Amino acid sequence: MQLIKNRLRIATCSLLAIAGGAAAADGDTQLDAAMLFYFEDGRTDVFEPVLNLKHDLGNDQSIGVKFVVDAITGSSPNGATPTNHPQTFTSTSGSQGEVRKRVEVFNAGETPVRMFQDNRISVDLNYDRPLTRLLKGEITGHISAEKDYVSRGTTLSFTQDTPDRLTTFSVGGGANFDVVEPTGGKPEPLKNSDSTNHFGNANKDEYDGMIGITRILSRRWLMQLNFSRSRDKGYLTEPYKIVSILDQTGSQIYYRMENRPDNRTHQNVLLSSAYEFTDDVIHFSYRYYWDDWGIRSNTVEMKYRYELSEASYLEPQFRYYKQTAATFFVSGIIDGTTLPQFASSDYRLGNLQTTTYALKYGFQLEDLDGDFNIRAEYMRQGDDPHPGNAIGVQKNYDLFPAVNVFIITAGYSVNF
Amino acid sequence: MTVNESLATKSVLTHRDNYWVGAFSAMASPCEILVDDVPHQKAIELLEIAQSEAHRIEQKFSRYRDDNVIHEINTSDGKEIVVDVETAKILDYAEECWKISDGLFDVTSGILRRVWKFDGSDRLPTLASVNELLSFIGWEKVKWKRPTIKLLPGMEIDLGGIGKEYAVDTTSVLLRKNTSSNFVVNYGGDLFISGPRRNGENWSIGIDDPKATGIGSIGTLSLSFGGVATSGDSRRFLLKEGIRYPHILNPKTGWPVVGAPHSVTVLASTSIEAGILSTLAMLHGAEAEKFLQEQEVKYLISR
Amino acid sequence: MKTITLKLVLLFLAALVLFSSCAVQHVKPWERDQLAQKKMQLIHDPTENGLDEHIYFSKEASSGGKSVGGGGCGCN
Amino acid sequence: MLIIRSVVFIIFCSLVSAFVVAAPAPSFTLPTAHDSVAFDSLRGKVVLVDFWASWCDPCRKSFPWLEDMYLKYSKQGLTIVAINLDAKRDNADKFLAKFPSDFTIAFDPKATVAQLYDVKAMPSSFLIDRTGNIILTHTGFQEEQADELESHVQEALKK
Repeated sequence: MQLIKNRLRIATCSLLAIAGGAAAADGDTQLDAAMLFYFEDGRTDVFEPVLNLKHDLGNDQSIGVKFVVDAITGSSPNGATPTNHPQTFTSTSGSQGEVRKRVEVFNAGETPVRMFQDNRISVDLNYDRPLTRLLKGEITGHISAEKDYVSRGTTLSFTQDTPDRLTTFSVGGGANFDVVEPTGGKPEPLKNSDSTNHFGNANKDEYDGMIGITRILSRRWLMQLNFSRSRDKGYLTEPYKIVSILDQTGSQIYYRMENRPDNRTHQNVLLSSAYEFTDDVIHFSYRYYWDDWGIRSNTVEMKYRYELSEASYLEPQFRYYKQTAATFFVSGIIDGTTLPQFASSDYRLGNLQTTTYALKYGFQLEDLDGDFNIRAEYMRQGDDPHPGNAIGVQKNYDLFPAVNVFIITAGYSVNF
Repeated sequence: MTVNESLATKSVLTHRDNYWVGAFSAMASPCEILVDDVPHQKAIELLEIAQSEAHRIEQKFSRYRDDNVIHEINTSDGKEIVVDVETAKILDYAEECWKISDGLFDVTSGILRRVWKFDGSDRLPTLASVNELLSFIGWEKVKWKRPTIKLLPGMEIDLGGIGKEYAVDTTSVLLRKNTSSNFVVNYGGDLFISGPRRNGENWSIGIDDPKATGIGSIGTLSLSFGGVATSGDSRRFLLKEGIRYPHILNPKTGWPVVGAPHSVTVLASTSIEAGILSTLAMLHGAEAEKFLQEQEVKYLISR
Repeated sequence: MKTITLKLVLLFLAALVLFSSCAVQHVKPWERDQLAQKKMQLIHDPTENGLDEHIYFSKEASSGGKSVGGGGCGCN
Repeated sequence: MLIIRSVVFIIFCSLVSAFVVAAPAPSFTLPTAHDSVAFDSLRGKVVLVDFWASWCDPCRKSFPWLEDMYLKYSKQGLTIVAINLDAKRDNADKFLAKFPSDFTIAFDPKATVAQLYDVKAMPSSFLIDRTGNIILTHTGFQEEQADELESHVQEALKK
């Protein structure tokens, strides 16, 4: 039995609200929580809960805090190409003095992968406030940490409405300062993977700038055009990825550590739009990306929110992404030829297409405040398994085994 | 000064020991506000706010007036009456209190005063006369659906049990909006304290009954925050055949609660909560202490 | 290089059409009922968007575009 | 260049619009829930005309404040007319169920009065003195500005 005192407290709050106003207003804290489960080809699992709180401070100011935890176990391709004989990798994993050696053997034709396990925690803070009647400012701070990587960043952005509030200009800038702490130290670039020395940590800085314009086109149509440019400086190499060194027949002999430029400038142009039919809403966006590593990409994203009832909707989502390879992407280097300055066999720098289909269902419950949603998502990455630049025996193997990912996301948001 | 100003609008503001005391009279009680150091002009303004709010509530909810919503409801003779938002909120509140007290708190029980005169004599009313009144008592007989109320002919409602405490709380809300200094609103012993003094000390509030037992101090309460209210039998009773019938009536039986304390003072978040809890404690008679202990509130009881 | 210029010119033309005032209805302040809905925000589910961005950031070579900043992981 | 010029222009505009105006308030007659309200019948009173809609977030904050103002100042001669601009009456009624109010609610689904008053944002308030002149316009709702608006109301009531 609830204490009389407590029930009285609740009743009194709503009674006295009249002296401060007519009725209990909506809560001024917004909570968004979500959980993501990611399954990649039975080899990588990710569990990622998110908690996002936004509190209205009054006078149109608000602060927000977001916590994300990322628990990953699994494996990803280490860069080695499939070849005509078994490949053996020895990895050491150590924790608190106890060192374990782990030997992994991959059969001829198999794509070698490297096991990993990581937990990432990140915290974001943001604060926004009006500066004049039409100008708003927002400042954010970010910190995240995982076993071998720490990131700190900040952004500052402004939006300015025109007096008719039909157009909004936005401008923002940010800086990110990251520290890469590879297990055992960072390897020497393009050194033989068996004889490379490892030493120390490395830094990576990123500077971003963005301008945008958002326009109300009609009572039901909103469109935005953004241009952004970022500059990455520092250690951009993946410390655990390798490149296969091949003989004239394309058969693997040994490996070298990969090496990437320590500078990267990239740009995005993004056009996005939201349009409402009678009740349903279609979201569309197109992004064009290019950088000085020679990568170009096109992304199309579409979401259609179909209203089932006042309290539920169904939202099919579709995304298609296609990129061209970085100039230094190789599927292997022939032994004896001059070593290039930069080389990587990371499939994410090669020609690549990603297709994502998702279906989201949003609903409300009668006895519980807030909005719920659940989303099932299938994502497939792939490209030509037999690219034209394959060498000798490589032609016999699937150089790009498709990546299949199944994702479930559950979300909840409530005002209190 | 104009002559037509009635006594009710008179107020006195004095400055003492770094705080202001503004006193006036409303709801048949001495009222005062204490405000921690603010400029003189501000103190005048706050006193005006408090006074006009106390009078507003008195005029709106007193059952002794014939120009307010309570009069309209009590003379409705079984007709539906549409009430304003504030009254609706109070009726909702009265209904909720009736529910959570299992019928012990009932704003329709005021008519019992027609047969009970607590004058120290032995003149108890007849069982029949009390029972006759009981058919006009009980919130369950009221048809209340926001914003419409309908009483049975002969029924009345009386917000006397919460009006003064409500006025304390609404005044406090208004004062809080108009000053960042802390203050005490004290309307005839029901009070609200908004926070500690600027020098960090608590406010000392004198209480009527030094014989009270319960929390700590005797004679004065030292408080920094919260609402306080006292319910009592005003030392009025009937005495018959050695049994003392105090001025505390159970709305369900129509009879006094034998064994009730002389007074109960309760501390809660607001004055109105303290008021309801102290009233309920009185109605629990000999078990008043037990009830308050169960509710985990601070209290003073005088027997 | 030529295709980039072409694409930029096309986008610029699109922008001109979009943002020149003649192509636009003058939506009055009291006609913003549809646009005020959460589902009409360009990023209508920020939490979901954050999760998606994180996945694509770690699986593709391109990143960014929607908002300033981001990144900050050594995703394998 | 275009963008820079626009930004400068916009900043200029937002500074200019902070001015206080004094002009005769347009007259109107609008339906209320059971009756109607005519602006001309309010002559001699201080009137706060507030334009609002159910979908407007700041309106949820301004409504309790308006109720508060009404309770505090109606005795001294303040009239509040909150003009609803929802296209669908249903939505307004749902909002009103959540925010019950004692002041006058009028309905202007075609926004004819809103156009007369040249409403620039939601919500917009117009404070009209006893002689029928608009003495203050106010857009949006911020707690800090509400206190300022209240002091203007107090002043208008004294005249």
